[in-house]
Amino acid sequence: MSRDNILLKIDDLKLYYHTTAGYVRAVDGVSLNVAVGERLGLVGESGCGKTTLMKAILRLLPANCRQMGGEMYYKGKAISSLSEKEIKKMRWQEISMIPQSAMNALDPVYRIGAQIKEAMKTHQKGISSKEIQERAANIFELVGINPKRLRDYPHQFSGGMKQRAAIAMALVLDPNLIIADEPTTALDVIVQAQILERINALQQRYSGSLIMITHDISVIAQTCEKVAVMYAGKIMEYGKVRDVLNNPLHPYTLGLKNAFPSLLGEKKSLISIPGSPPDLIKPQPGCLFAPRCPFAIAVCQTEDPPAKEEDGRIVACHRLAEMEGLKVLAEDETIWERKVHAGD
Amino acid sequence: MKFSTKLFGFIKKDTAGAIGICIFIFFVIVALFAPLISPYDPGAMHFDETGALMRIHPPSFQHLFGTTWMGRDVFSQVVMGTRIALFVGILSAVCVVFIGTNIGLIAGYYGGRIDNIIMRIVDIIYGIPFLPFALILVAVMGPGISNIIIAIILITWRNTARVIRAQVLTIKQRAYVEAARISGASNFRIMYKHIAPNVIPLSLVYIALSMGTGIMTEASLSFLGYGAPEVPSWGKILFECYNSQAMFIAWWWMIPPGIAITLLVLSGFLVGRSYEEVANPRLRER
Amino acid sequence: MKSLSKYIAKRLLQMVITLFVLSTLIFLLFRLVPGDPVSMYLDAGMSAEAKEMLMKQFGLDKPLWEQYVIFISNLLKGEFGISFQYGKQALAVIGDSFWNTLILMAVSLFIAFTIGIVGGAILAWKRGTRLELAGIIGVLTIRCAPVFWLGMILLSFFAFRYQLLPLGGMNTPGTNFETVYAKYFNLDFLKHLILPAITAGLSAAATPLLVMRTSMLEVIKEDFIELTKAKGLSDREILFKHALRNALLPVVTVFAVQAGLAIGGVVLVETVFRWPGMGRGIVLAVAARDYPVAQAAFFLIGAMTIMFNLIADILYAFLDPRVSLD
Amino acid sequence: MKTSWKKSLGVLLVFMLLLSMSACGSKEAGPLPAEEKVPKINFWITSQTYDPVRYEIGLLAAEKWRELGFDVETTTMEWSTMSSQGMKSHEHEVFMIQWGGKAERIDPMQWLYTMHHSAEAGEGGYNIAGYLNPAYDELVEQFVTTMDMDKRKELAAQAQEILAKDVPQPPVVHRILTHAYNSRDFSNPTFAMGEGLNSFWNWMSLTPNGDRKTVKYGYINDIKLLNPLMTKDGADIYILKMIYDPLVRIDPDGIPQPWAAESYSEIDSTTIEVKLRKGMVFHDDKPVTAEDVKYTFDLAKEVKSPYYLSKIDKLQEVQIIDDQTLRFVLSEPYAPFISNGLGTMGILPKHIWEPRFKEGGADAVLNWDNIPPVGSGPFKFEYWRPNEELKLSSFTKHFSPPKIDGMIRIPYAKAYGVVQGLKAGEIDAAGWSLLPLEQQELKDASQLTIGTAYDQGYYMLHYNMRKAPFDDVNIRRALTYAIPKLQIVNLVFEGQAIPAYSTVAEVNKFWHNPNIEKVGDDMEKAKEILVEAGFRWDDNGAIYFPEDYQVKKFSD
Repeated sequence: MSRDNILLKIDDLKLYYHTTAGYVRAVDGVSLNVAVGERLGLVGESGCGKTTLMKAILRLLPANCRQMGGEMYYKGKAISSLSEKEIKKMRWQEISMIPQSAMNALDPVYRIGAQIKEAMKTHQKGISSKEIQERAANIFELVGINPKRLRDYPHQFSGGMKQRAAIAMALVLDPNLIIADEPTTALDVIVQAQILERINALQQRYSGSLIMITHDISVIAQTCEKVAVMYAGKIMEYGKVRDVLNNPLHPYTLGLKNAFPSLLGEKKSLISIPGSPPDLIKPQPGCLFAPRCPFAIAVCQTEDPPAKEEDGRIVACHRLAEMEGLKVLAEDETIWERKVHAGD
Repeated sequence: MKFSTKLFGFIKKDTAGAIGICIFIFFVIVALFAPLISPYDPGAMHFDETGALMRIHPPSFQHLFGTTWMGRDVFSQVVMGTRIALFVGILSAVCVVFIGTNIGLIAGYYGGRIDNIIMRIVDIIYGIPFLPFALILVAVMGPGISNIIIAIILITWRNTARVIRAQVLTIKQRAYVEAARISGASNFRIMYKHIAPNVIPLSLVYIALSMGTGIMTEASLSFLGYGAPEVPSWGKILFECYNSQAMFIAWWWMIPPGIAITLLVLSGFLVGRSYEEVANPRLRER
Repeated sequence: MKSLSKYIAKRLLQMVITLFVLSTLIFLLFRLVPGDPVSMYLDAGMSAEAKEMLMKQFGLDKPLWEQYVIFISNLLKGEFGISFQYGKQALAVIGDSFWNTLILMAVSLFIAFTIGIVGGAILAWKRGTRLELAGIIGVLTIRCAPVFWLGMILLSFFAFRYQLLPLGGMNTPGTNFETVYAKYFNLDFLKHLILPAITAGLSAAATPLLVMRTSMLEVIKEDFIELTKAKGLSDREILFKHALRNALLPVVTVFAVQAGLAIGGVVLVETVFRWPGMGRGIVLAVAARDYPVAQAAFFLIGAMTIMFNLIADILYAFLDPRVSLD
Repeated sequence: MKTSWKKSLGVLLVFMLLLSMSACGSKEAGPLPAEEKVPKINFWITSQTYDPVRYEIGLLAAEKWRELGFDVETTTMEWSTMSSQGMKSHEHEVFMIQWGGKAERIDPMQWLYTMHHSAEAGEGGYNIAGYLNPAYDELVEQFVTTMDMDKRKELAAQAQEILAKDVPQPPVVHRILTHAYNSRDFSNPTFAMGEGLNSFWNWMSLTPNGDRKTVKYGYINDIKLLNPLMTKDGADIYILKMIYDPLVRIDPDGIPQPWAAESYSEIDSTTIEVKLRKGMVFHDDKPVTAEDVKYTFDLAKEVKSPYYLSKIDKLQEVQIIDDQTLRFVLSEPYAPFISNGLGTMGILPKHIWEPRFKEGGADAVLNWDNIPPVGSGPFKFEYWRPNEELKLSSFTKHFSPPKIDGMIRIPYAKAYGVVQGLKAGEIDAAGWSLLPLEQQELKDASQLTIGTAYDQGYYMLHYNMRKAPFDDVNIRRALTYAIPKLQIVNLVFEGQAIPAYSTVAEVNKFWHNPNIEKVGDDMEKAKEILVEAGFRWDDNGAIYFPEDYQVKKFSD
């Protein structure tokens, strides 16, 4: 991977929320690269820090969230060093987003067309209103909505249509990077499939990069090339989608994979990971997944596992070497529960 | 223990509520000991050494808030006025909320035609301009505390009834109400045994809020000249002050009763609002 | 738009029913109580025969139901009967005072909602600061202070002590106006309007302000505000174009309630500032037992309340596309 | 936590109890037989808000009566209720009315006959006390029918003497009217008895000093109705007197003077001949004729005009002798007709009123706002914006045109408005009596001069002789002696009043009888009267009827 090919570089980023109870370490030492045209999936349970990470890219974090270390570089430029004016210019023009829930992401009192056009008017001054109208209509056709419905208000759209409208809005300025934050979570399964299909289809035309944030590993499988698995503010595993899903090298990925119906054809019963994510205010020493990990050994409780890179794959686990054997054990669902009892 | 925690627990959480309660208790104490606190009979005229009536004398040690045009002690009047304000405020609030809660319970519980009729009536009452109506009512029935309270009750039960009805509609859906119905409990029993306890906290909120309305209405009517004739109310003190040239000169006659009204109404508002957050968490931040 | 006109028709019908009930109520109130209008004028030196004559003149000698039938048939013609005091149609007696009240109401509501909306937005924006605390304390105090007391203070301060503004009334006496326009559109009228409008406006501003503040706090947490920010809009655009517009919706609902309360406030404000409006008119008519005028004034005030409710509803529908009016 | 909840409930209960207890007074019975106790006196007073003066007087008097041992309850009442239950139905025990001192009451017909003759004692009548004294009836009947002035004066003096002794309804105080005017720009005002600057004569005498010739005149209330046949309001009548000319006007001393009449004379005891002044015109330039005069009186009788009915009910017919001469024929001799009938009835233009009457009958005439009012008086109606202002201008074709160009009457709604208007020079005069505090406020306004006029009207207590114990003259006399009239003058009026003793005011010099018993301000005398009559007191000082009590209704 050559250096100039990298669009977004995240380097040991630390984002802590300041609360009365102390710092919440939402993102704690994350490093990631997104190459031009690359589609990266970011997967993890809710509350693992993935949304915080993505918001940080657009500098949309609330005032009580502080960057405690590390940096993000967009096209080689540190995002935190950008002026207010520069960041405003960068938003949507360079990096746009498809919001988590389009239900609430569209302003209910303005027509959808107006909200799409608003983005164009803000960034492309001097553009004629006729052209704006044409482009909005084109983009609506692209996402499969009749352009006449640009005149509708959000409440007149169904959930799936709103999501498609949100996608259209993200695409309208042809940005270099789109961040899709759980674009399908709020939708029912059939509509989910339609939306994912639509996103896939669009990828044929759209040349920019995509970061797909989700807790649903199957969504990643359908849409992305690379995947990063995040847990408690840290990256657990990173690699090509096919590699990571077919051959997970981290116990957490194993568990996560068990938690979703397989889209790759293997019929299996679902196993979810018992327990809940750790307290991020006072994290315990060692691996943060250790309390829920059925394979945790003594070293896991004391030492933070280092991230090891091999063939473009990154894994942070003390027992990486034994993984082939552990994978077999993980097939047995009882092993996950036993751990919880033991942990009590 | 549990009930009182529920009732007063909010004080610990909310400074505004605590301030409100303190102001209220202060006025209750003043009202209880009014005859001891007020140095003179509020109706007595005061004369100086030469035997001349002490008309609009500024505040002094003898007369903390000065005197009125008829040489009466403003401080004593304000202190004695506390009783009327609290009496009107509390009594009207309790009546209003009692009536409003029951009507709301009936409307919400029975639903259908009864609910429809009651809510139509509520709509109509919302169309009645409150103060002009109270003014006419008190003017024709004759000024007096009881008539003022009746006027307040006749109009303001609508607010409580509407809110309680909405609350009852949601409580009615709960499983245990359904269970009680299936087990053959009477309507009356379901309403008062199973539903009412759940709306009582909200009713208490409205008692606190209605107290302010009551006090303000009494003061307004008194200011328009329809106050209860024989009792020294704060509104009446202001009426007398306004109607004499003294308004511009005797600030000591004008300011204290106004502050008293403001504080007491404020205390009701603060207590109501902060208790509302405890009683009805859904309304929080609203 | 069809549904809108249907909705207005429906609301107007509701309004007619409400007003009918209202007027019946008032009719009964005036007649079922001791004291009659004639005895109010006894000192003028009338004979017993003359008094009976007056009772007949006012239609008070007839049985109650007959009086009611006359009252209702008059009402359908838009009449409230002949004023006992003024010897002409009650509506003609009210005449200008209706417009005087309407202007005062409208201006004070405008002041209230301007202060409420702008102030509420600012307080929400400045959340957690000293300014917010001071603002809330100030607003609550004004909300809980009696409006007539506020008026008295402003009157003695600005009009008496510093003589910046007139001491009440609506026009400086001794000016004859050629047209209605000349009466209301001049500097002198404006000067007289300032204090009463500010008094009523300040006192009515608290509720919309508090509602605006909470509504604003809620709206700025919404996803679409974040998306707007992500779209690269400036803070000003976000605040005024998106947040304010959405936060306004609950405030409009408050408008309906507030208009009803403000009418009560206007009765008091008109009394304090000697504003020749309907509020003061109703106080005088009630004191003189002039039933027709009191009835007409009450009726008009009621109609005004309901009209403001209707305006608020329509405004709401206009501001919020999600609401359909049927 | 639980205790605090209970405690606060307890506190609340105690608080309620205390409040309710404070509402009831304590009662104790003495050793004397309870049925002989003088019944409780229920004193109706107006609310402080309606009339602080009557409220304060009531409290002061009640205090003194309690000192005498009477059980007095003061009940505050709405004026409309009080007037309908007291003035109309006579259900009161004792209450107070303020009687206005209008010019037409200078002839004491109202005070002596209407308010004390038995014919007026029924429901709605003005003998509110129910004073039924046959000897007195006879006296005042003579007073009314006698035309000879000296004889009438003598009868009036006798009547005053009887009333002062019997005190069925004692007058308490006369106000002193204190009116201010702008003496820099205007001069020669008239402060008339009972009316002050509101008097018609003031508008005639007021003279501009410089170029500003229109007087701006402040008042509290607005006028209401300018229909002379229908209005009931004193303020309206002041204005109507300026717009309409009566045949006779009562001069500031109370003496009737020919006005629209060139002269009048008594043909016999029931016929009065009037010569109409020549060359008079109405404001619309139509001449004033004998037809107009006759039509005015006929119309007032025909439509039963409430204000005039009692003044002209003795009028049988009006005869037109020639263009300038009319005869008024009375059904019986009636002395006050000249001042009350001819003196108050303004001449109406027949050409305006007749078509209206023919078309719509009495209703059309009475239910009419009569805007603009067209009369022949020295002032002409210009415009009226209700609650804002009324303008009259002088009528230059009048036989006695005013010296000013006109007047603008401004209702200020509140006394402070009038006072500030005077101070700021917004108005030149005010018909509102200024309180001492208000006078002080005006002391820096150098353009103003304050003048006074005595009111011949008064605040009057009305006992109800239909009810015990007011049927007893000793009780009435004792109660009246106890009234602290001087104290009332000082405290309530700040000296701007004088005690009243006779039903005909001292200021009404022609009719007043100075040699009457002056009842008031004497507690000793009050006690003495009761003791002499045999009244008894128990240990608590409560008063009881004498043994073998016989009611004594009148003084000997």
